[in-house]
Amino acid sequence: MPSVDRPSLSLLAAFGRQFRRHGQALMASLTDVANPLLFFFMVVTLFPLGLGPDPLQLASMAPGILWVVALLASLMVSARMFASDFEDGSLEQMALASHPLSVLALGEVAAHWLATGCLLAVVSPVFAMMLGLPSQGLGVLVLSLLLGTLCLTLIGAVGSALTVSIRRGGLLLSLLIIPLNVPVLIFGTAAVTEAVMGRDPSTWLTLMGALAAGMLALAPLAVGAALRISLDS
Amino acid sequence: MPSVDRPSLSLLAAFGRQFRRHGQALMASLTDVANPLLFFFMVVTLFPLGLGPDPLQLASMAPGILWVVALLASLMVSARMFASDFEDGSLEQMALASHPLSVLALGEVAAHWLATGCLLAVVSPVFAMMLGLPSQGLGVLVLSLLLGTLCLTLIGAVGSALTVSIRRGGLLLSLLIIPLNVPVLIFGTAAVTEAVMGRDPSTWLTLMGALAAGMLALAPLAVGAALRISLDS
Amino acid sequence: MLLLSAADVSIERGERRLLQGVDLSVASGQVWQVLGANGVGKSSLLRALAGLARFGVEGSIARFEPLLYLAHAPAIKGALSPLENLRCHPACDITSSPAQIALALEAVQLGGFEHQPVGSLSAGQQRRVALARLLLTDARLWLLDEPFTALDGAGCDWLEECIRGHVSAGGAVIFTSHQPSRFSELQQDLDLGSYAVS
Amino acid sequence: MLLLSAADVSIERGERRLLQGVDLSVASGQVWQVLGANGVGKSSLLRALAGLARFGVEGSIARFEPLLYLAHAPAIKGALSPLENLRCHPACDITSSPAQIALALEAVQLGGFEHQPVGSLSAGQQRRVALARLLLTDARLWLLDEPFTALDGAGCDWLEECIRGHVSAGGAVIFTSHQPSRFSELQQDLDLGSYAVS
Amino acid sequence: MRGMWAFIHKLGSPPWFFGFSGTLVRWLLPVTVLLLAVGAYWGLLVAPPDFRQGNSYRIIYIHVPAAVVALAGYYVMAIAGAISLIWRIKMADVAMRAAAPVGAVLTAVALVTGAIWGKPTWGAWWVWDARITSMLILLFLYLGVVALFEAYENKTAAAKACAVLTLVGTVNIPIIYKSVDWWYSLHQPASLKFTGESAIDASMLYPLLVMIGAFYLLFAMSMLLNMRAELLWQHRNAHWLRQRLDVS
Ligand code: HEM
Ligand SMILES: Nc1ncnc2c1ncn2[C@@H]1O[C@H](COP(=O)(O)OP(=O)(O)OP(=O)(O)O)[C@@H](O)[C@H]1O
Ligand SMILES: Nc1ncnc2c1ncn2[C@@H]1O[C@H](COP(=O)(O)OP(=O)(O)OP(=O)(O)O)[C@@H](O)[C@H]1O
Ligand SMILES: [Mg+2]
Ligand SMILES: [Mg+2]
Repeated sequence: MPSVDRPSLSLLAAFGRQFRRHGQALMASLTDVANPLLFFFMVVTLFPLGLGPDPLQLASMAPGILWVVALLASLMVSARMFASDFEDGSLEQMALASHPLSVLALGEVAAHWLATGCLLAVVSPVFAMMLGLPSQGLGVLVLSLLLGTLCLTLIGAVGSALTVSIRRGGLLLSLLIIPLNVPVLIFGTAAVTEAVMGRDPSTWLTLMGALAAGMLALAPLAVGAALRISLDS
Repeated sequence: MPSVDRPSLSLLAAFGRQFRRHGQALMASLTDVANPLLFFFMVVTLFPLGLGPDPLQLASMAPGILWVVALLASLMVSARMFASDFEDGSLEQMALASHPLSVLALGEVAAHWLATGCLLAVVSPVFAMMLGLPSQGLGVLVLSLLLGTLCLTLIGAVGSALTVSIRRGGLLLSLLIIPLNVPVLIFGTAAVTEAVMGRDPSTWLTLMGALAAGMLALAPLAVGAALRISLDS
Repeated sequence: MLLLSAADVSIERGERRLLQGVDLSVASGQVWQVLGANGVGKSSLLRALAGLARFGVEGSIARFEPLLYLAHAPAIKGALSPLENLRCHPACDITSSPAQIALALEAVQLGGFEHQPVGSLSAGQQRRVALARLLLTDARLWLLDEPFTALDGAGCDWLEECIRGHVSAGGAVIFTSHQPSRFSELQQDLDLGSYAVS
Repeated sequence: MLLLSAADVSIERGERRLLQGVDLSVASGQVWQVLGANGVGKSSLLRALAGLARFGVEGSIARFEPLLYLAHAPAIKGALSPLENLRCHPACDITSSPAQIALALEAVQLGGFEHQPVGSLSAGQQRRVALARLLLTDARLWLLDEPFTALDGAGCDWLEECIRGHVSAGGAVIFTSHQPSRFSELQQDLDLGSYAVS
Repeated sequence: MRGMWAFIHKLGSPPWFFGFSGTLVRWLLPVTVLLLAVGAYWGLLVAPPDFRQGNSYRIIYIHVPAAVVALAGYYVMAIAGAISLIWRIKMADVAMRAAAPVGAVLTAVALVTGAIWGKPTWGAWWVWDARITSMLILLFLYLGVVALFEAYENKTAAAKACAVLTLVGTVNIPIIYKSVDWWYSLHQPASLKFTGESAIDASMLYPLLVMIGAFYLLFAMSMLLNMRAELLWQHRNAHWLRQRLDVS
């Protein structure tokens, strides 16, 4: 049957609302924002403890350490990305909205990314300096983390959408998304390592940008489809 | 008013029930035992991908890597250790039981520890060998992880109990846990490193054992008190 | 005007067939109460009518969209205030201004609670936040799953008035409730007991 | 026998005083219905009577322990089956054998659902799992917060019978409900409207 | 062309497929057993020992076929997943579901035999070589599909969810493999070489080819048998199945 004509929300406004709703809910529980940062901080302090304080060795491993930790932090976050929406019935309502579910879900993903990945990228120079990463790598580190955490969050969203209805599926999510995250990790560390060695990291950054663009096009569709399946099981 | 006389559950049985309740919810099916294992497996894989495949370098980092993974697992678990109990009203019922809340909560903590920390410790030799950790470190690694993850889980339980009811501002409380986690990590990595170098790790292990014993005595009381406060806010 | 028509609908959940051969057509101006014992499949039917369930649902269902569906779970975030919750409702069907939303909250007796986190409201007050949406939507077909739950007497009367107003303005309502019928002259009953597969 | 006595209780939540000067004494054989509009403080009072709230509660409350308290939130884990849920109930007051628990589930019409995860049961069935505990506990004082919610007619009748049986065996029940009173001759009302601080 | 569409259409019908696969399995079974026997005898007993590794190299007759077929298996699964999502053919769900565990087992076999082989040749059970690592990732991808399917209670939803996952995986697989190669070549090459320098001798190669063929057939047969088991379960109440089982 046809839809009634009425002044309705534009697609962008609907996206914005979803973004705000989730951003507000995230900010309201500050722990959710603080935890990835704290985790990042703890792990970065732990590595010198575990590896011995040799500054040269630390500096050479800094890109890898920072990237692995960023990946793990994003994993922690995506574990419950759509969980509360599923439990409190918000997801059903999103599915009934006249806007595509994928766009609304993308609004939430964007809020999540801003609150974790983006935040992490912005503060990463502090951690990098703690590990003694040479300063010529800092800019590339931030840039690669910005692009990379976007990919990680989008992949995490797909995994989260697939597992949200599963009652006993906590760690299943990591099984689904870690293999898909491997290229991001490799491109990211490669870019920073190249920059630190004074070489041109633009190949890796381009690859990462392409990956992010592809994900941005593909992941929302997958998330939408996965959420509908989850609602229906 | 006095309590009525009736055949009631022994304290141990009450602990056991709580353990079972949570244990069952955690891993009612076989997949749920496999999931943490796969999770560890994959996270360990990430480090060589990030840090490069050089066997010597990896071997020297192995203790640090394994400890980071243990920390991550305990963090992921404790983030929501009592959350679902709080939301579904189980915590209120535990508080009304005639057994001490701290014992019942310890039952849950034990189930959590078995499913993550203990499991990780038991399978850690496989990961250590994949990372090329010299075999003289394996025994100490398992022992230190057993003791250390017990401490981490108990500390996480205190933090989780303190923050479970808090809608805003959990940051401060999470910050309180970090200083408590750092000694565990230092002792743990130190013990393994000493053992790998052929020196006697018993000082560190003793320290860790003392920490675990202290935690085991102290943490349940703190958890019980914290849960009561959380229920009452 | 026909707002919903379902023909020969059968519903299966978890390998078990619940309902078979349900026929229903709902025209504007009608109020339908879905009746049946606990677990007979009322909520499952409502979800299927709303278009949320596809696997396990057979038969043809046509509906006038957009519709409004209110489930057992209220789609309300405990950390947000009533105002924020309605402003950014996940169904994205509320285009009203904050002032209008505040008026709707006033109408459900939540004046003064606009800025308090919903999680700290009483059960009935939380339900009222979800119901305030009825005043702000322009959907013509409402599917309400136990809307009277947790409401006090005054709240139930308000909801009754609200539903009456909606159908007299050309809308239609399908709701489930275990309480005695309130809309005697308007109401039609769909008793699922007769469609249940034993 | 006196099972609960509360004198001059006042309750504050979130900086706001809700109730003042509530007096109540409950003897065995009595059924008390707590009445009042949404948000007046019924659930808060019940929590205080159960001993779960201390901050913000003034006055003296003495109670006969162990008691049974059933809140809005049913303390039921969705991932566990009804049998497992009752076997390892967090209040640790159920000492019955699995066979007895299965009988109790039978009594609340959940025969055949003993091993299905509770999360996949209907709203009323989930409520019944929580209520099955009434058959398994030996607490004498029951505090029930809206126990009739989500139950169908037969379920409400069963609960009524269950409560009647309990009080005639020397127990006492305090419950809240927005539905008309069911225990006319037995029942006493505590209308919180008269204790509310405006 | 029309003939092909008709065939695909028929493949999508459970009763027809059930009969067709039954005949196919009846033919495949003896051929597979024969090839396996021939390959095993040839490889393990007839082929000469390697001049450096002695007899330990003979594990390639399991290791290499398992690895090769495991890689191919993912594409079978991914194609089935894509068909299930795009054309909504139920049989594709069944095929995808059937391929995943077989692929996972083969990958595990390749990994375990590789590790067993690595101990005498490299002196280590495990090294972080690009190809080995990508095999490990493949195992995770397979296990992800299996675990996701098992985790859903509603099996229709499970199949759709797995289809989404494999599709996302398929888009990523070339990137994953390329990136692991780059990862390896970015750093200094490991001191251990993966493939022997000497080109493999014909007397060793032919039995290997036979074994690879046998493993392909084994994969196809396991998949068909899995699919038939799934169909039996799904249609356990269906009229056509009752009829067929009564007849035979
Ligand atoms: C756990 C460890 C191992 C894994 C995961 C593994 C994986 C693989 C894979 C995926 C292939 C197929 C490659 C293709 O088709 O392109 C393969 C082939 C092969 N592997 Fe392994 N392998 C492992 C250990 C070993 C060891 C220790 C050796 C011997 C020193 C070895 C020798 C071979 C040989 C000779 C081939 C034949 C194909 C070729 O030469 O490219 N592998 N392995
Ligand atoms: N944590 C809290 N912080 C602030 N206010 C609260 C909190 N919890 C409850 N309140 C307030 O206390 C009041 C009473 O809540 P309570 O749940 O006791 O009501 P009730 O009588 O049970 O209502 P209902 O019939 O809706 O269940 C409500 O107005 C609510 O806003
Ligand atoms: N995910 C599921 N898996 C298996 N069975 C399910 C699932 N969801 C619901 N059911 C079953 O479907 C039946 C109908 O559930 P439904 O929620 O539709 O009942 P209802 O009529 O709304 O009952 P109530 O009055 O209690 O709300 C129940 O018996 C329930 O056990
Ligand atoms: Mg229902
Ligand atoms: Mg209440």
